[in-house]
Amino acid sequence: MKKFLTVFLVLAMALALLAGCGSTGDGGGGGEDSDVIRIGVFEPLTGANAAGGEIEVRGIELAHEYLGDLLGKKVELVKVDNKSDAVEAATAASRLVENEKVDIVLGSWGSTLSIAGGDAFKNSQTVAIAASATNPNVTLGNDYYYRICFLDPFQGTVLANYAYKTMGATKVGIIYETSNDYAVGLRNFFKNSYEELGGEIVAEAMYQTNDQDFNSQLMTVMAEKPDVIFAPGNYTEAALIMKQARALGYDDIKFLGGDTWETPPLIEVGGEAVEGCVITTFFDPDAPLNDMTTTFVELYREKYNEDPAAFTALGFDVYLTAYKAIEAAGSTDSEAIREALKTLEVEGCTGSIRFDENGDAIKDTAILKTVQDGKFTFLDTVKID
Amino acid sequence: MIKVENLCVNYGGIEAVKDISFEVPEGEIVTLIGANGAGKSTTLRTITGLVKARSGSIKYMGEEILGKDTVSIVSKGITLVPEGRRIFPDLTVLENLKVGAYLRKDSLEEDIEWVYSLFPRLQERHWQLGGTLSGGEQQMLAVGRALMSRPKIMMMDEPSLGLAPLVVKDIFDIIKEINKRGVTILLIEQNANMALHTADQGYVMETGRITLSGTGKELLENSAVKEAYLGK
Amino acid sequence: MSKESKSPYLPATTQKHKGLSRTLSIVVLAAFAVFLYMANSGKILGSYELRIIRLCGVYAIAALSMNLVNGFTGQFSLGQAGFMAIGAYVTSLFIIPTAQKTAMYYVEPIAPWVESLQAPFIVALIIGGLVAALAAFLIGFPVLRLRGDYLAIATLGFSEIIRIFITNMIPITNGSLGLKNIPDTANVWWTTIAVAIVVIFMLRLMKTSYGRSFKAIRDDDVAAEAMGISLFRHKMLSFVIGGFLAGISGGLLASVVGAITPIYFRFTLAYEILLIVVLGGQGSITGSVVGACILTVAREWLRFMDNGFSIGPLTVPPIAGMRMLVFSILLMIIILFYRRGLFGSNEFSWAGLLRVIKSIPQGIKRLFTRKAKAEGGGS
Amino acid sequence: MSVLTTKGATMRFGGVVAVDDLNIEVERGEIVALIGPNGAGKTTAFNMITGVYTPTEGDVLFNKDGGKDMRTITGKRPDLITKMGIARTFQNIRLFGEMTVLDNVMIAQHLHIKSGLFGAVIGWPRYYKEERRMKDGALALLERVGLLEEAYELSTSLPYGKQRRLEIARALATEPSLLLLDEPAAGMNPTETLELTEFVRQIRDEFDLTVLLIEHHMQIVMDISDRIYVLDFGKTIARGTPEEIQNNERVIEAYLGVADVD
Amino acid sequence: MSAITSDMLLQSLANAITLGSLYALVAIGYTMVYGILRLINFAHGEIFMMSMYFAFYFVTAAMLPWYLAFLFAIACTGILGIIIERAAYRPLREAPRISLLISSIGVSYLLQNLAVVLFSGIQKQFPPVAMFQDVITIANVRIQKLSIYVPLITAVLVIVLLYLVNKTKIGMAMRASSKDFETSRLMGINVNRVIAVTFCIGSVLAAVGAIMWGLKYPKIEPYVGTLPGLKCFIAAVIGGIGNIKGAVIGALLLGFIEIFIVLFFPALSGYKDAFAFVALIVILLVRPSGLVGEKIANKV
Repeated sequence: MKKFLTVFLVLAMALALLAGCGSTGDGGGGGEDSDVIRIGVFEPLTGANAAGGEIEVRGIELAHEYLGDLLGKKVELVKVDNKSDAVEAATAASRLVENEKVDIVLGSWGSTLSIAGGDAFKNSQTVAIAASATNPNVTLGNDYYYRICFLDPFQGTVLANYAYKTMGATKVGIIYETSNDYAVGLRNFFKNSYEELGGEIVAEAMYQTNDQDFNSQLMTVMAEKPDVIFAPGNYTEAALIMKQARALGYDDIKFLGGDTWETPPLIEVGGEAVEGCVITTFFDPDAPLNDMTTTFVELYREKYNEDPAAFTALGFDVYLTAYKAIEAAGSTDSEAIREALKTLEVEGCTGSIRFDENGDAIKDTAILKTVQDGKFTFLDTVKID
Repeated sequence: MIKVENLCVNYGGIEAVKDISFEVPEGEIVTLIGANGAGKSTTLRTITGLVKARSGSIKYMGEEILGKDTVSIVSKGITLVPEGRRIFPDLTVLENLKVGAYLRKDSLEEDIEWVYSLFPRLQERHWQLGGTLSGGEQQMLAVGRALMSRPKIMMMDEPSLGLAPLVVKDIFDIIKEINKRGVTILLIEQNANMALHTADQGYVMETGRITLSGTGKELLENSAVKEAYLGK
Repeated sequence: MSKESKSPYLPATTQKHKGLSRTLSIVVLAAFAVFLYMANSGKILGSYELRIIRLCGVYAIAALSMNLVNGFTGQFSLGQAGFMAIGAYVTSLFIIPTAQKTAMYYVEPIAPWVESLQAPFIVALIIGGLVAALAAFLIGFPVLRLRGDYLAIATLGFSEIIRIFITNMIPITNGSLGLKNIPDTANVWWTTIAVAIVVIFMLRLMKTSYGRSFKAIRDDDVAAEAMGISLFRHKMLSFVIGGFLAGISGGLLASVVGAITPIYFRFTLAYEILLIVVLGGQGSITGSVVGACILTVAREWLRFMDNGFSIGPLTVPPIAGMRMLVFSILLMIIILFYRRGLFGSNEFSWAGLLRVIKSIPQGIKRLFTRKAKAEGGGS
Repeated sequence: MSVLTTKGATMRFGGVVAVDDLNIEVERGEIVALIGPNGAGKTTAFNMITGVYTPTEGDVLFNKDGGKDMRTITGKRPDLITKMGIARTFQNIRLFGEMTVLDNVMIAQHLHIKSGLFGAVIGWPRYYKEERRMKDGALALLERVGLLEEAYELSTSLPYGKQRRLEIARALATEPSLLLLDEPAAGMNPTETLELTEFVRQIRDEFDLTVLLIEHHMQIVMDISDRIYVLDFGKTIARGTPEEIQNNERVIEAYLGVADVD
Repeated sequence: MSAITSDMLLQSLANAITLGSLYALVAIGYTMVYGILRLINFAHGEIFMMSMYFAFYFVTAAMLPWYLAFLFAIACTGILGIIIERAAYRPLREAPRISLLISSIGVSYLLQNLAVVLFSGIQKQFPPVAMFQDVITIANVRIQKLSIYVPLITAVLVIVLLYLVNKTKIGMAMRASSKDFETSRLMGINVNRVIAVTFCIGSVLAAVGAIMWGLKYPKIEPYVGTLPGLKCFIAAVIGGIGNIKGAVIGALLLGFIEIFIVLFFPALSGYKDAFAFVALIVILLVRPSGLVGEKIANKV
């Protein structure tokens, strides 16, 4: 049995080796003069962030199908899984630029993963554009990393303004995810802006990624009688927090959250409990900002028979931005693309996109949404000067 | 009843049993005596399928049982009272007896009565956990447990181990009693004296080999045996 | 391999082959060094391949650290991830330039004493290892009294506690935001030399009286104690050295990856290292190194599976995660059928390699004859 | 000139009294046997002496050179007791299975080592000297017990009798003054047994040892021992010279089995 | 911070009992497997995860009513348990225990990766069942009906299990096998079958726990079992691994620790999981056999 297995394994490995060589051989011909343009997709397809990665990839794929050839060449997507793991991300990034010889990289969901890949892009001088990585550290000190989403400080300010000015809340309680860099950052920016405006953070409670029970956090925060609870973090935990709040009888408390909440599962999991929560976002299928929004929503509905998530829209836009940049540059040369990105203005489905000298998207408008009747509904547009 | 031929067993990296042959005729008491580590236990364990043999043959009523698994060997009517008694400490006395009859589906009443009549102490303590019994009581329980399967042949591994002399005597009396009821007995013992007095047939094992054989009486008289195992 | 070349009791053949083996080893190692030298200067390999080689080194050291405790001393510890985390964080904090540190800690300001930490890489690496060793020392006091799976879960628990503390001590560790811009000092040379030093250290250690004592504790702790070996002291030595090596591998990892967060150091990391040790063979130093290389390379190499592939007529569509599935199936096969791993508790030797190569054709032949027999006999 | 004395040493496990009020005294240079039926508490007594168990009551006293000045070793760690000069073998041979015969012996010399771990790894001259001495000592010991030719073989590949001898050699390597042998003849054939008796006597003289042994093999016991203690159910039921023991009624009854049943 | 009101205490008490009961269901599975094989089944959390997916697909894809779907899911999980035992643990029966432990880690790794391939990494919502989701109010304490059902179901299952283990023939065989494989075989007990049954029961309990868990915390993803798995394992050890009652006590205790630490010391809520591990290590050191576990005799 064991001998048999050994030989079988050796043979299987040999076959697989052949298969492996075959498949890399197909893709090995990238580079300047080839007749395909290779766009790397650097996303977590497995691991803890797989859901986010997949949601973004859907948008990227949709845009890829929609936009077709570029500079008269075929465009090929090269997806590499970074496994939601910093070490794998660094290797995957390296692989994209070194072996797959992609011309430009899109992604990744999760700022940590983007940061881990950043060095590889910088060192190989390959332009990378993140769709949703909102952590300032992603583009900080990296000339080759761009992003099309707004930053956490901006989002924090928007939310603080909305809470203080529009909702008239003077007391806010915060429940945030300590093991999530995004949530920790957003809570910080929110807190700063809100206290600057004159509001008071009356209570704070923390939880860890994958926690399931938030009753104690809710009770300690609610004991201070806040007007609003701000709960930055993943949508899954957020849905559970709101659900458990309602179950505890806190029927009137309003919840505020960031862009990560805007996914269908928030409503699926949270059900009635999430009604009335307010979030910042950059996209609303029902409030088209431009033609591109309409096109995107139609395409998505046709393919998936549901409404797209905001991150899918960002995925769409990140591909669009890359496409337009290469088009404007007229080549896949990194420096040319970077030159083009300086002046490029892309009309994406999440609004117009321009870049500042850090490589961050210049956005002054955020959309506020609420959940009404089991749907994300447009609430307001907020502009910050 | 059991016929062992040219049995060789490797156990724990050592050649524990080297080409032994012996026979257990139906209805008799046969004993294997020898020092610690002579390979007696390994032989019994091989018969019950707990240890795999390297070569040889073990026939039970003409049927080859070498290589069969323990459960099917036990189901044929072979039972082993293991060395150190190995009763189940967390089971009550009654449960220990019932486990002995695990393969049987019929009523156990009669057999439990019989065991109780052989060992009245067990009846007194039927609700106690096996682990709380004294050594002698545990040995009784182990024998009783083995009887519950209505064995045709009962093998016993050092039944006198660690028991007070009086208890040992009791145990051997009961072994004879059981034998009279038609159960063939294969006994291994360090207590050569006791074993040879009880047995119809005896074999002496030394470092994995059978060096002597004969009736119990013959062996008792044998000067080599006397010197080696009786200390005189 | 034996230390005693003059002994008259060694089989003659061993002595004859010994010179040849040694020459062969030197030649191969020299060739490897030349290869690395050229590779490091960017002549042969790209940074992707280099990164994989560096990771191999990092994991090899981590695996050796676990092997020392688990394979050689027989103490089943799953705390490696925690020690690696300590090593990674300490090393990083010493080598990230001050200005970049200040910028990174935007949630809560960095503790001033952390901000001022600066040291050359090698010093930082050693400090990282020492701090991890200190942690191992402190943890060792309570847990080394436990044995078997109880020890495993206690160490796993401590490793998680370390991680939770790193997540929450924001002024020192920057919490879940992690650290980035960790200088890329640990190039191929660094990692390979580190592996070489650790391998030589381990090989030497295992030949000393201390190494023998570790193995004695593994084989039979009661007998070892009866022979005058202090169990606690030696378990502790092994555990602390293991902690030190894990810390070093963590520090190297931080430098190779350039960015670390607490999440990476979950207890599942210890599982992966354990699988390397099992693959290479518990109690085999060269086995751990080879195991680390195979696993790291295989994980990358299997990437093609994620994009769909075809073997002959069989076409598998692209499914994310396929590669990890195949990978874990292969691991299960090794765990179940090759329990002693590639090397068992032996070390690599040319003679062994030769034997394996020689046996392959025979194995294939036997495979077919067996098949034929099976078809004919049906049993 | 007592080397080892136990004073009322008692060991209970839960409700069971494994050894009850053990009082033995071993004089320097003696060979003393501890006999009794299986389960009589002999090995437990060994375990109390060597520190594996801490006696529930009573004391164990030891003096390396023999004399009035006895120090208590009750409850000390086994390795410390070994360092003080008590070595043992085990009933169910406990060799270090994955190591060579030579390494097995060298491990037992580890307690004498003075170099630290790093000195050893780096190879300080002092460690080299120590290693050399350990090795020479181990080889000499192996030669003495007749295992030199197997020095580089795996310890568990030896036949039973040789494994027993290796265990004794290993115990001797700790340089004890008191050697405890737990059933050294178990599993040996008559010739080997005979050799063993002679061997134990020789090493006693050669290494200036005191020997305490557990043995079932009456021939050896009667042959070798200066004095004998008989245990039964944890209690010491007799003590004396071999002749005295052989003629002791209680011993015959308890240990040798009920001699005449019918 | 303001005072903690009695309402909050009562509410937390209710929450703690629910959480503890959930932990208990899963912890018993650990304990049973440990009791018989002396194996910490690291794959238990992944069995938990798989059963959530089974339930999900039986409701969404097979369109079964929830009670049937849950029943089938529980049955499938039981079968999965048997398959895992057969494939990954039985071949190692004679091997050192550490090999089994490694194998269970391998199985856990394999199941996670399998789930990613089969079900993708995208989170799914566990199908809600209205009758469990309603909320009732007793003396200012608001309790989801599920929170009443969970302790009840746990209690019933524990009683059934205790009966099974202590009063039935197979239970007797389990207790016998857990002490001594060899002698059990001599009694004619098919130890392999008994172990398979034990695995099956352990997995079924994990499935019941997973379904209750899903109803309360309706998120499914391939890594959903890791944390409950670890927590429940800790619970089993705290109570005394190998002991069913101990697992329940340990689980309730852990539930209380987790809920009340966050309630009383909100600033420490980030360290919540550390407390669970600290409890584990303290128990291991002070009472290695757990709160109610039996003493494990020393060697030699």
